[in-house]
Amino acid sequence: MDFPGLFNYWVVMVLMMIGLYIVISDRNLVKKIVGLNIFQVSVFVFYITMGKVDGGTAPIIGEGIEVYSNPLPHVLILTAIVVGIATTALALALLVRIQDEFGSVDEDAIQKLESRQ
Amino acid sequence: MHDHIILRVITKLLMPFIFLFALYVQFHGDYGPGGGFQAGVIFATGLILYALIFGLRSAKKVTPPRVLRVQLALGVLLYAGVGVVGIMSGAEYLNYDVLAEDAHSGQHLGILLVELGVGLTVSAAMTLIFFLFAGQEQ
Amino acid sequence: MLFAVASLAVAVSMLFALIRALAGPSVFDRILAVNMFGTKTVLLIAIAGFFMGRPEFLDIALAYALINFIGTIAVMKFFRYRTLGLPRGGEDLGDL
Amino acid sequence: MISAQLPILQVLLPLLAAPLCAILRGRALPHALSVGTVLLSLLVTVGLLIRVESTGTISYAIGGWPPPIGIEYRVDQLSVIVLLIIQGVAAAVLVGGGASIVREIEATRAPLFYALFLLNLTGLTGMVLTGDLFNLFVFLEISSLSTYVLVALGTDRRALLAAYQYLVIGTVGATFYVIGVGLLYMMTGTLNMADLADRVAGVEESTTIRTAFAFMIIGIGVKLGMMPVHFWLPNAYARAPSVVSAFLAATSTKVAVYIMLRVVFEIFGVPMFLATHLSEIIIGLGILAMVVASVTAIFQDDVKRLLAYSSLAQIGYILFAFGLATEPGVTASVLHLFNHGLMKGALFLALAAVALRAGRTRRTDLDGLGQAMPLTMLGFTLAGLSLIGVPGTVGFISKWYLLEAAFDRDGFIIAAIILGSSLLAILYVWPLVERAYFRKRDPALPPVEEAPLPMLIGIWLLVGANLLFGVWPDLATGLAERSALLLLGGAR
Repeated sequence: MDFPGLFNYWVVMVLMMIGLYIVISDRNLVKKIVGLNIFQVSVFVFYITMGKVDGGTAPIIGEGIEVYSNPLPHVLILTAIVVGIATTALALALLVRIQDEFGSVDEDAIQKLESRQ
Repeated sequence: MHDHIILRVITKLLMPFIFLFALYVQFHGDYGPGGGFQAGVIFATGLILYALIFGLRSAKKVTPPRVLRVQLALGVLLYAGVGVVGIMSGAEYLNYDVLAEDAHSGQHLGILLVELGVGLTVSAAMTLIFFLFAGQEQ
Repeated sequence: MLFAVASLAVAVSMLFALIRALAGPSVFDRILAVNMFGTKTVLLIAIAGFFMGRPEFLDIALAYALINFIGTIAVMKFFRYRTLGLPRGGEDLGDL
Repeated sequence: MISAQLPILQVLLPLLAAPLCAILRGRALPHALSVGTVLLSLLVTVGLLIRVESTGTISYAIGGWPPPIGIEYRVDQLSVIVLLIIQGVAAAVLVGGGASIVREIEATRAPLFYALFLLNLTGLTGMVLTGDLFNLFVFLEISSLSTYVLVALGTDRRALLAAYQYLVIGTVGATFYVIGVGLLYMMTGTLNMADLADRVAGVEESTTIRTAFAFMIIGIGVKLGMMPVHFWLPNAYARAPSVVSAFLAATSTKVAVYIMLRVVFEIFGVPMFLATHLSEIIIGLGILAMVVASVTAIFQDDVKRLLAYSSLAQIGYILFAFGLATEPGVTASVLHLFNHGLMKGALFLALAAVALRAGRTRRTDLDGLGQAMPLTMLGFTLAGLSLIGVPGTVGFISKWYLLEAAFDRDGFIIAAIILGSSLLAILYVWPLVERAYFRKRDPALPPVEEAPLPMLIGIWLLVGANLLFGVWPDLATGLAERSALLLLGGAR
């Protein structure tokens, strides 16, 4: 079992950096939200893989099963997922309003609009 | 419009099963995978499917946003209210042991009610979010 | 062994679906490919549940199949009418 | 019986009132309900204060599950002092802000506004009370999400952009915090703060713990407006509805500082804080904020934005004293946290009155208001003097303790910078006062009259607190000193 090793952390880190990069660099406000979601998902993956116990199965009580994965990180991350959904919905609702008010969801275009006033 | 007859018929056939499945997930949550949040989402999915096929207006007739908003608040109140019962009977907040005669069935009842509150809130919130975004004029 | 073969078969077909989703060319090709990818995911969960002796996984597969179906309809409707609510302007009832 | 339930009631009252507000219609009912809730909560806080002063730290196990298995609510001196500022400002703002809310929030949105305000209060209170790191994250997100919406309710359309910016950066911050919590959980297997403090001590040297530390500090730093990641704050404060600005400026960053104090001193401990050179970094960032934000404030035209930059500078003071990690330092930090809440609450609420009567809050709008709104402007001036640090106000007490803390570490240069920054405060406060009293209002503009009575009550409650705690500082300083002792010595 040497191959996976710290493999999951590599996945998490790569996803996290991709997400963070999109949030920082992209000028399109909708794509920023996509980046934010990728960033959050990396943390979800981090928590979920953290709870894995070697040889353990899904933490649902069943007959003849001795070893379960740790369910606590899963529960915690369920909360974080709900929060993530709320954040995304709120961000999109804000974007709809921004599109109504400014006629654009591009950061540069909005800034141009603002500076002309 | 009758040009999407397949979708209409399939939807009508599928809807009861979706709601049934949502209720199954809701009340089976203490034995298998599931719970209030998942059930709420599945329940909302059924309503969203209805809105997609039969239109937003008829969906809003079935579940008016005003009712959904009240449902949302009631869900939160149910959740918090179950905890208050604990306080009333002299135990800690969210202590379910006091809900029934023995601690075990008290826990069972408590978690059932709390999950029901969560389910109500989540399904209302999801449907409202869909109504909000789908109602945008283009 | 049987589990490995079965999941490998599903994984390969998922790969094909993914290729089609990326290659396109039309939007409906992509939607169909993504839908197929979702169906295969359901299958994968079911296989995992069967071979690990956890029939509870079927619940998850069922929920995923449902979401996949409705998601596909929503995307199709959006690409066909450019809106999720009112396909023919304000006066129409907005159904399909 | 009721006194044992006080910690949970503190969170529960606004949480229960929020959905009720959302159901109600119109303006009057939700307003009455939320004012009642906030006053009741303030009463609960006073009850907690009395209990903590007499019996020491209170621990409350939710659901009857004893910690560290269950979620624990802990109330000690530090929580109480932060609770006092949150509940006090919330009460003053809601009692006083009625007219301002009527002007700035549409009637259809009013019930939702009150619901969100109460949710925000729930989140902030919960963050202060909880002794569980993940529960803290949940409350953090409750308060953050409601804050984003509250900011977006501003009358200016740019409020939407400010809210969006705050949402993105705030979510990144909160997610960083969660990563830190995850790493900590991985190393120790617990989320309870007191339990963590014991278990971290054994694995302090590991890279994972240090990474967790870094992630958590950055995440909380975003929330409290630490200098390089502060840029969301002026926009959010300047464009939010006036009442919301008053509440946020006085409370939300303070609660973030509170979390930072808890995380750094209670969980990780002073030795690690010093060993990672974070102490120097935070002192440096604090001094940077003091100088840069104060200078930026001088050049602002919008008074709301000016006060927002001033808040950043004040957070600089708090951070600097916090970074010293000595007992006088932490005392000064906690004390200034409390006092700054009082000053900024009063200033922003007075500004809400100005926005209500004069329509806008640019510098020129203050012209001649000393005659037109004498009571409001007197309150504004007194709170401004407090911000500068004139004797007899809470600002002076803060400055005194800050200087003491600086001298304690032989920081003569730092002490000089604190005094210099106070001079900068004069530079940005005095022109406003001068405009209000020595200039005539542009006759072309419509005349203004004094703010309505409830608003004056709200403003003067906060100004009165400024003066009261300035003349009789024992309560605040006593609480601050004991919380410093608790943080630096008690947990280990």
